[in-house]
Amino acid sequence: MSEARLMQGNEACAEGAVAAGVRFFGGYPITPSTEIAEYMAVNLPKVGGNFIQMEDEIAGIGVILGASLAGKKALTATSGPGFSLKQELIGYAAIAEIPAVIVNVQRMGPSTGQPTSPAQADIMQARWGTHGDHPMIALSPWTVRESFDVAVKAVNYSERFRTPVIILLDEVVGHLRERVELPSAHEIEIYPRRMPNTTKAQGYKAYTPMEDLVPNPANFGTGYRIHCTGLVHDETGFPSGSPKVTEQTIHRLHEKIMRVQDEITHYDEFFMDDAEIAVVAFGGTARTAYAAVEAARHAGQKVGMVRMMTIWPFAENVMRNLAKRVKGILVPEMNYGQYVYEVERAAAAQARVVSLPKYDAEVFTPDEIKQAIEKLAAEVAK
Amino acid sequence: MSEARLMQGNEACAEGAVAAGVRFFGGYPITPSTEIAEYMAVNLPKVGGNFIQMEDEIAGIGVILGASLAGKKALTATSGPGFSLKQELIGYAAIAEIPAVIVNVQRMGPSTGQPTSPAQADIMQARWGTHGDHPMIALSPWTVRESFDVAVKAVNYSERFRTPVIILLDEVVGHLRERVELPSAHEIEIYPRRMPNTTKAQGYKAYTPMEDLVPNPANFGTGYRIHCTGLVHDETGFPSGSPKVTEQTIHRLHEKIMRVQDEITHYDEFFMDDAEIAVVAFGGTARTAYAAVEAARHAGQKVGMVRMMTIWPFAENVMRNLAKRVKGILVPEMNYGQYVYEVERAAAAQARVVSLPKYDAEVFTPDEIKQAIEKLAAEVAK
Amino acid sequence: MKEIRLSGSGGQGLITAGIILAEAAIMEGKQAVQSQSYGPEARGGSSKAEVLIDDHFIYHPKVVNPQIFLAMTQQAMDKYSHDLTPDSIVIVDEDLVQNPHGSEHIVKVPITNLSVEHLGRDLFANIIALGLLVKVTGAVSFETIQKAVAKRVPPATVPKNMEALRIGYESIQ
Amino acid sequence: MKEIRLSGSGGQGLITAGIILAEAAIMEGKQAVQSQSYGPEARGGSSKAEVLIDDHFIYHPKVVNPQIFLAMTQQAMDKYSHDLTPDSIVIVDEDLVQNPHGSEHIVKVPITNLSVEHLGRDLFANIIALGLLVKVTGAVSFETIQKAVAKRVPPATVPKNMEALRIGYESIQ
Amino acid sequence: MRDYETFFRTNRLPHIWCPGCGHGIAMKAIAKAIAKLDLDQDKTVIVSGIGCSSRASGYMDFDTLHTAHGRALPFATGIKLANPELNVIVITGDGDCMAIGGNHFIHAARRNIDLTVILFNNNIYGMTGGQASPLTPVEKKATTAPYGTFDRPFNPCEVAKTAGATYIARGTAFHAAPLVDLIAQGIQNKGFSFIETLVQCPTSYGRRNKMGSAAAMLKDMSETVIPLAAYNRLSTEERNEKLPSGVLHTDVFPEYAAEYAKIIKQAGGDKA
Amino acid sequence: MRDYETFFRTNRLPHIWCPGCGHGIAMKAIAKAIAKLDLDQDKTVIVSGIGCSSRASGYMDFDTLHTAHGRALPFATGIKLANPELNVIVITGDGDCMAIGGNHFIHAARRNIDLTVILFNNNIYGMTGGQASPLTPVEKKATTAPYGTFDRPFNPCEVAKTAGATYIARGTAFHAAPLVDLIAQGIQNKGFSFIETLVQCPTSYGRRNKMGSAAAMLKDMSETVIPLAAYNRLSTEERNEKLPSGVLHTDVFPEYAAEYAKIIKQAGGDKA
Amino acid sequence: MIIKVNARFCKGCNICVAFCPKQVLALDSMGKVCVVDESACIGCGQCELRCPDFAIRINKEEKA
Amino acid sequence: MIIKVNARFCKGCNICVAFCPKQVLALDSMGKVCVVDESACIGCGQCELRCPDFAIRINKEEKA
Ligand SMILES: Cc1ncc(C[n+]2csc(CCOP(=O)(O)OP(=O)(O)O)c2C)c(N)n1
Ligand SMILES: Cc1ncc(C[n+]2csc(CCOP(=O)(O)OP(=O)(O)O)c2C)c(N)n1
Ligand code: SF4
Ligand code: SF4
Ligand code: SF4
Ligand code: SF4
Ligand code: SF4
Ligand code: SF4
Ligand SMILES: [Mg+2]
Ligand SMILES: [Mg+2]
Repeated sequence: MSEARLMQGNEACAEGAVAAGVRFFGGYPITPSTEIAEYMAVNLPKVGGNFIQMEDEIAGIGVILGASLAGKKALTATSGPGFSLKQELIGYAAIAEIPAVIVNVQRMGPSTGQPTSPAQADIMQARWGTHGDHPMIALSPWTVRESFDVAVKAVNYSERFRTPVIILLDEVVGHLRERVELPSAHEIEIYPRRMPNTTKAQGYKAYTPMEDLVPNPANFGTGYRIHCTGLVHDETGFPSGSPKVTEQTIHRLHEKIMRVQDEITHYDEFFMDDAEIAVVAFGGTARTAYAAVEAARHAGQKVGMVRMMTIWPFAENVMRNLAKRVKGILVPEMNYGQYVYEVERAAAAQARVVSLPKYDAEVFTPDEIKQAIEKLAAEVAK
Repeated sequence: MSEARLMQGNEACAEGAVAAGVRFFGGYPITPSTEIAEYMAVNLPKVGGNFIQMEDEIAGIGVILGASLAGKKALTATSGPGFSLKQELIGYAAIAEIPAVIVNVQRMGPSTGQPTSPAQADIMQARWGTHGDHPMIALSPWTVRESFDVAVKAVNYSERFRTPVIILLDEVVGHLRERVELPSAHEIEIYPRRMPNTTKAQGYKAYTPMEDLVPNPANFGTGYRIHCTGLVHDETGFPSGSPKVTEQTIHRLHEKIMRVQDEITHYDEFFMDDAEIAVVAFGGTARTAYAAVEAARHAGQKVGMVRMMTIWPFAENVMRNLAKRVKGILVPEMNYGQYVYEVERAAAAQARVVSLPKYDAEVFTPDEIKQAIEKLAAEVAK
Repeated sequence: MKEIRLSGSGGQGLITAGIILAEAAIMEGKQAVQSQSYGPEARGGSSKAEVLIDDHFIYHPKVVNPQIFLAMTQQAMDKYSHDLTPDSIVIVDEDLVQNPHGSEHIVKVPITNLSVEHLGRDLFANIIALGLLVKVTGAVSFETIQKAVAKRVPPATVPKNMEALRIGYESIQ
Repeated sequence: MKEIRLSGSGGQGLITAGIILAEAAIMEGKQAVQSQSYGPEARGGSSKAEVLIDDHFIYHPKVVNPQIFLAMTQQAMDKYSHDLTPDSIVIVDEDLVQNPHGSEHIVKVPITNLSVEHLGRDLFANIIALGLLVKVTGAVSFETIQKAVAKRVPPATVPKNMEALRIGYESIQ
Repeated sequence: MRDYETFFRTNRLPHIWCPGCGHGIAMKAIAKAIAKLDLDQDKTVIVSGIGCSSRASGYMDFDTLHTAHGRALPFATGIKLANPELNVIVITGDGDCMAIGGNHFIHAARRNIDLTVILFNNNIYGMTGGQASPLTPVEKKATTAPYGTFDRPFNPCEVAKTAGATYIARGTAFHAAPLVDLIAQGIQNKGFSFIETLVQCPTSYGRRNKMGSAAAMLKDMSETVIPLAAYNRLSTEERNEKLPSGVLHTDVFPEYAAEYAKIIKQAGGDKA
Repeated sequence: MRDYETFFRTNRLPHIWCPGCGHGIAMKAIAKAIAKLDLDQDKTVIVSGIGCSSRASGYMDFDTLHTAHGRALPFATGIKLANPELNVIVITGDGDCMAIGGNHFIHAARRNIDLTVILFNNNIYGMTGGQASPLTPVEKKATTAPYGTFDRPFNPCEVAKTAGATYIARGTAFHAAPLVDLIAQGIQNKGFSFIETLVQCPTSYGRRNKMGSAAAMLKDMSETVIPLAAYNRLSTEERNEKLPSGVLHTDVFPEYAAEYAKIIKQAGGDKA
Repeated sequence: MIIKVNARFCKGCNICVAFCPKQVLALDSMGKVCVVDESACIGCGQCELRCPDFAIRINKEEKA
Repeated sequence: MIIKVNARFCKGCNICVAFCPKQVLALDSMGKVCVVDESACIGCGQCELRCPDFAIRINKEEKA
C-alpha cells in the first residue's frame, strides 16, 4: 500500500492502467474523460510508453488496436459521443480478438446532451452498441480506489480473453476526488500478453483456440507473419465463408467469456442476510444507494444491497438467485431505466422488480432512494 | 394497385420512401444496401429531389439531417459497419427532434463480418446503439411489398413524431426479388411536414410540445429563426441545464412515442386461435417460420405464429398477453439471440421462452424451425 | 411449386437468367421469388440464383427441394449440389462440368459452345440455358419467356437473344 | 461528518481551495471526498466545490446538509443555497454578495478586497477564504492547512499564500 | 443599436465566452459582414459544430444549428442542397474543422458547394480546457502536449486550396475591420469560401504558453500577420515568422448545388 | 520462383481479383520493391483497409492487417509507434483512402509518421460494384453517378503534399517497372511516403465507361501519364489532359515516431 | 464623443484599455471598464472595434 | 526463351497478348493464355511484367 492521498477517479483509472502494463494511449479529448488523456500525456513517456492525440475518436481506437497488435497493452478513453463513434472498431476488436480497453466516462446524453452532468445511460450501449453478435465485458467502479482496481482488471481481462473491455465510469466517480491508498507494484497481478505456444514449423495457426477457447495470435514483428482481419475467419486467421466456421467462430467468441462468467462477475453484498428488499446499484449511484440502505436499515427496513462491479456479462445467476431470496428489487440508475431490463428478465417474476430512473442530470440523493425503498417495502408487504 | 412486377426488397424500400415524399438521400455505399442509393441516384432527380454520395456514413446522416431541417423529407441507407458509424448522429436526431429515416440492411457482423451474408444481428443496436437515453422506432418488413409499405410508414412516423426511424431490412428481404403490386399514389397516406401553429409575434417557441407531445420546429428559411442543438434544451430550443427541464425533455422524448405504443405496434397473427406454441419472428426469418409453422400444423402441432413488423418500441403488451395464451414461445432469429431477451422479460415466466439462434451466415430452413417447434411442444407437454 | 437453382461463376449471367425466368412467371399471373448468393469475388468464383414459382404466395424464399439444378461450372456443380435428391434434374454445360453428380437425371448440353458457335460469343450462354430450362421445366411457356427476355435485354440484342432462347429450347428433345 | 460547500464563479479558485481542504483532512488521517459542479462557461458563470470530511468511508459523495456554505458571488449564493438549513453557516464575500440568505448565521468578510489590499491582487481570495473556513469549521488544524497549501501551490508563491491563509484565519474572531 | 446588432439574439447576451476571448470579435465581424451585404435575415442560416467558437450560433438571430463536434459541414451541405436559396454560413473551431471535421472540410471544398466557412482559429481546444489541436504551433504547450507539441500544424488555407475551395482568406481579431470585408467577399463567392480567422484564447492557450493578456495576444497577431502583398515581398526565411492575411486565393469552378440543379433538369425533375 | 514471390502467400493464390484487374500488377510491384530493398520479411507489416485493393494484405506473406474501411492509417500509426523498428506499408483504395479515410490520410501525412502508403487508384469503388469515388474524373459514370459525375476529384498527390507528406510519387500499372522504384524510394524515406498507383478496374469502371478491355485501359494510362519532366514542359492547357508520373515531391521534416522517442528520453522513459 | 459602456456586458478584459491610443479608459475596482478622460477621446473606435463583448460604444456627438 | 504459363492462375485477361510486341501469345478456347509462336519471343518480359495474375514467366534459356 502506498501512502494515503487525494486522487480523482479518472486519474486512478489511468494510474491503474499503467500499473497493469498499459504502455500506449491514443484518444481524443472529451469531457468528462479528458483527465485520463492528460494523465497519460504526462506519464506514459516517463515509463517508455506512447501517448498520441488522434484526429478523432475513431482514429483513437484504431491506433490503439494497431499498437496492441504490435505488442503494447493499450487503452483509450472517451465519453458518450466518442463512445458512439468508436463502436465500429469495438466490433473489430471483438472479432479480430485484439486486447484493448475502452474507458467511457459517462455523461448526460443523447448527443451533446449535458457535457458536464453525470449519467449512467450508456449501459446498454456498452453491450449492444456495435453491429453483429459479440460478447462484451464491462466493469463499473464505485470508488476512486476501485477505479484503479477496475483498470487493472480490465487490462488483465482484455489480455486474457483477447477482447475489448469497457470501463464504464460515470462523471460522479470519474471526477470525484477521495482518499485512496493504492497497492504497491508487487501487490498487483498482471496478466501478461499471450504468446504463441508452437512455432511456425510446428504448424502454428494464429487463431487456434487454446483450452480456454482463446487463441494466441503472435505480436506483429515476431516472425509469425499472421493475418488479422475483421472478416469472419477460421483458425488460420484467413477469411472463411463456411457456415460451420462462421458458427464456430461466433460461438467461440461468446463462449470464451461466458464459460467463466461467474468468475468474472464481481459484486458486493451489504446487509443482505435477512433482507426482503434488495437494492441493485452500480457506479456512483451505488454510493448513494449504500447511504440510503444504511439509513433505511436504521429506520427498521429489512433492506440490503447488491453492488455490481461487473455490468457485462450480465450477472444472470446472481440476479436469478437474488430474485428467489427477496420479495422486491429496486434498481436505481442515472438513466431512463436500462440495467433494470436485464434484472427484470432474470428475476422471472420471482420478485417484484422496480426501476428507479433518474435522468435530470443530477445525482440521486440518499433520500430519494430511501423513499423508493420504503414504497417498495410497503408494496411487497401487501 | 399498379401492375404486378418483379421487384427487389431494397428497390421497393426506396420506391416506398419516394412515394412517401422523400426528396433527399445522402449516404455512402455498402453491401447489401447499395441498391437503395443507386435507385435514389437515378430516380430522385426525376422528381426534383437530391441524391448525394457523401465522404462517409457520418456525413451521410449529417447531410440528411441538414436537408430535413431545411424542409425536405430525407433518408439514408447503410448496413452494419455504416450503422455503427451513424450512431452518434442518430442520437442527435433523437434529441434535436429531426425527422429522418435510416435504413439498415443487415448483414453478418461484427465488423466486416460477411458482407454478402444475411443476418438480423443489429436488433439491439437499433435500440441501444447511441449513447444516452432516447426512444426508438424500428420496423422490419418481411416481404418486398412490405418493404415499400414500411418505408412509407417509417417516413410518416419520422415526420409525425419528429424522430429518427430505423428500417431494419435484412439481406434476405433486401436482396429478394418477388412479385409485387404496389399501391397507386392516391392509396398512400402521407403525413405532411409539421408546421408552426403560431406566429413569431404570438410568441412561437420552436420546441413547445403540441398536444401529442411533439413540437413543431419551423423549417429553416421560413422566417422563424429557430435554434436547433444537440444539447439538452427547453421549449425555446436553447440549451438549459436545469434538472427540471432536463427531466421533462428526456421524458417527453420517450412519451411522445410510448403513449401511442400500441398504435404503432404492427404485427400479424397466424394459426393462433388454438395455439399452444407460438413462434415469434420477423423479417426474412418470419417467411421461413411461416413455412415451418404451416408444416407443423399439417403434422398436427397446435402451433401459431406472431410476425412482428414493429421491432421497437418493443411490443410489451402483445408479448405479455401472448405468454398468457400459450405454453411455449419460440423465437428464431438470424443472430445469437437478441429479440428473445425482450420476449423473455415480457413473458415473465408465464410461458416457456426458447431462443432459436442462427448465426452461421445462412438462412433458416423450414425444417430447422419445425424441429424446434416439435421439441418445444414436447417439452411444454410434460 | 417449382424450385429451380441456376449456378455457375460470377459474370456468366445466371442471376439475370433467374430474374427473367421469375418475370416470365409473373407475366403468366404466377407468384415468383428470386434470390441469389455469391462469394467475395466481383467476377469468377461461384454464384447461384434460385427461382421459386407457385400459384400461391411463397413464404420461405429459398430452394428446399431442388427440382432443377443448372450448373455452368464444375466448381458450382460441387458447391451447390449438396441437397440434390434422386428426383432432381441436373442440367450441365457439358464442356465446363466434367463430373456432374447428385442425381441420375443428368442433361448434358454444350451450352457455352453453342453460344460461341452459333452467336459468335459466349455472352448468350445464359439465355441458351434459359431456353433449355423452360423446355425442361415447363415453368412458363416459350412465348412468355420470349416476351420476358425481350423486355430485359438491350433492344439491339433482342434478335440474337431470341435466337439463343430457341437454340436452348431446341437443344434437347 | 463535516459537509462544506464552496461556491463562486469559475476562475476564483474555489475548486482548488476545496481540494486543499480535502488534502489537509487526509493529512490528519481522516476520510475526505471532494466534488464539483460547474456550468458551461470556461471562466465566469457559477461553480461549486463540495468537501465532505469524516472518520469513516464516505459513501454518498455530495453535501446533503450544508453545514458551511461559502459564497463568493451573489449568483452562486442564489444558485447553490436552496438546501441551507437554519443551522447552516453562510460565509460570504461581503462586497460581492449583497444579499446573503438561507440562514441566520451569516459571516461577512470582504474576502476579495482583503486579497487586493494586503496581497496586491485578487488572486489569493480563495486561500483567504480557506483560512476563514478552517477557522469557522475547525475541520483541520491551522498547521495542517498550512502544510496542505504549501504542497499544492507553486513554490515561489508559498509565502504569499501563507500570508493569505493567516489573513483569512484572523479575519474573524 | 448598431445595424449589425439586429443579428444578435440580445436576450441571450452577454455571451459566456471568457473575458478577452477573441470569439466575440470574430462573431461581430460576421454580423457586420451580413449587415454590409444586407442579407435576408430569414434566408440566412448559421451552422456550427461543437466548441467554444461553435457557441456563436446560439447568439446570432437567424435560423441557427449547433450540430455535433466536427459535423457542421455535412449538415450545412444538406441545408444548402435542400434549399439553395439560403445563405449558409458555417462557424467552426480549429479542432472542430481540422481535427475531427477534417474529412468533411476537404470534401465540402472539393465539391465547391456554396458555403462560407469561418474558422475561429485559437490554436487550441478551448472548450475542453486546452488540448493541442492540429493548428497548435510546434513547441507550444497544451494539456495533451505537456512536453510541447512537435507535430507540424496544418496550414488550413493551403488545405482548403488544395481541396478545391474557390475563395480563401485569412484575417484576425486584431484586424477586426478588414475582417468584415474578407467575410463579406466570402459570402458573395458562389462556391466554397473559407476564412481563417485568428483569435485569442487567453484562458486555455495564452495562459499556459505565457502569452500574456488578451490584449498582448492581439498585439502579437498585429505583428505576426501581415498583408499578403507585404508577405510576398519577404524572403523565404523571413516568411517563417509571419503569416499573410487578406484574400489568399480565388478560383472559378462550377458550384455543386447549381450543378445538381442541372441534373434535375436533365432528368426532368424540375417539372415534378 | 522469382525472388519477390517469396513475399506472396502462394497457398492463397490465385487471387480473386477479376481478370485484368490492375491490383495484381500493383501488388507485384510492392513485392518487388521489398525484394529490392531486401527488407526483413519478419519486420515488415502490410496494413490495408477494405476494398478490392485492400485484399492485397491477405496475399502477402508478412504480418498483415486487414482493417475496417478507411481505417488502415490509424492502425498503421499504432503499429509504427508501438514498434518503430517495423517497416509499415499501407495498401489502400481511392475510396478507402480519399473518401472515408480522408481525415486519417491528411493527419498521418501531417505527422510525417514513417509509413509508406500505396494508393491503388482505379477511380472507382470496385468492391461494391462501381460507385463514384472522390477520384472519379468528371463526367465519368458510376452507379451512383448515373448522369455522370460533376464534382471535381481530388488530386491525391497534392493533398498529401499540402498535408505534409515528405515523399510523393505517382506510377501506373502500365509503367510497372518504374513503379517498383517509386515504391522502394518511398519505403526508404523516413517519414510519410505516398505513392499513387493508377490501376485499371475493367469490371466496375471500364465497362460502364466503355473504356474497352483491361489492355485498352492500360494503353490509355500509357498515353495519359507522362514523366514529370515531360509534363513540366507542357503548356497549362496541355497539362489538363495529362498526369505527371515519377517522384513529384520530397521534403525533409522530423518524423513523428522519432520525435516521440525524444520525448520519452526527455521524460526519462528510455530507462524505464 | 459619447462613450457608452454596458457594464452588464463588460468582462473587464482590458482590451479596449490597452488599445485606446489616448488612455481614455481604465478598469475600475470591480474589474469593469470605466471612462477616465472622456474629453481625450478622439473617436477612433479602436475600443469598440475589438471589444469582444459588445460592451463599449463610441457615438459621435449627436446634433440637436 | 522459355515461356512458362501457370494455367491455374491465368484468367485470360488478354493483357499479355495485347502487349506482346511479337504476337507470341494468344488466348485458347478455354480463355487461357497459350503460346502460339515461342520462337518469335524476344524475351522482352512485357507479358510477365503486366500479368496481374503471376501466370506467365519468361526465363532466359538455362544453361546445362
Ligand atoms: C464527438 C465528440 N468528441 C469530442 C468532444 C469534446 N469536444 C468538445 S469541443 C472540443 C474541441 C473544441 O476545440 P475547437 O474546435 O478548436 O473550438 P474552441 O473551443 O477552441 O473554440 C472537443 C474535443 C465532443 N463534444 N464530441
Ligand atoms: C464503414 C464501411 N462503409 C462502407 C463499406 C463498403 N465498402 C467496402 S469497400 C468500399 C469501397 C471500395 O473502394 P476503394 O477503396 O476504391 O477500393 P477498390 O474496391 O476500388 O479497390 C466500400 C464502400 C464498408 N465495408 N465499411
Ligand atoms: S476557453 Fe478560450 S476559446 Fe473558450 S471561451 Fe475561454 S478564451 Fe474563449
Ligand atoms: S471489381 Fe475492379 S477493382 Fe475489384 S477486382 Fe474487379 S477489376 Fe479489380
Ligand atoms: S474590451 Fe469590452 S469587455 Fe473588455 S474591458 Fe473593454 S468594454 Fe469591457
Ligand atoms: S474611441 Fe479611440 S480614443 Fe476614444 S475611447 Fe475608444 S479607443 Fe480610446
Ligand atoms: S496477362 Fe496473365 S492472366 Fe492475363 S491472359 Fe496473360 S497470363 Fe493470363
Ligand atoms: S517476353 Fe516479350 S516477346 Fe516474349 S512473349 Fe513476352 S511479351 Fe512476347
Ligand atoms: Mg480552438
Ligand atoms: Mg477504388
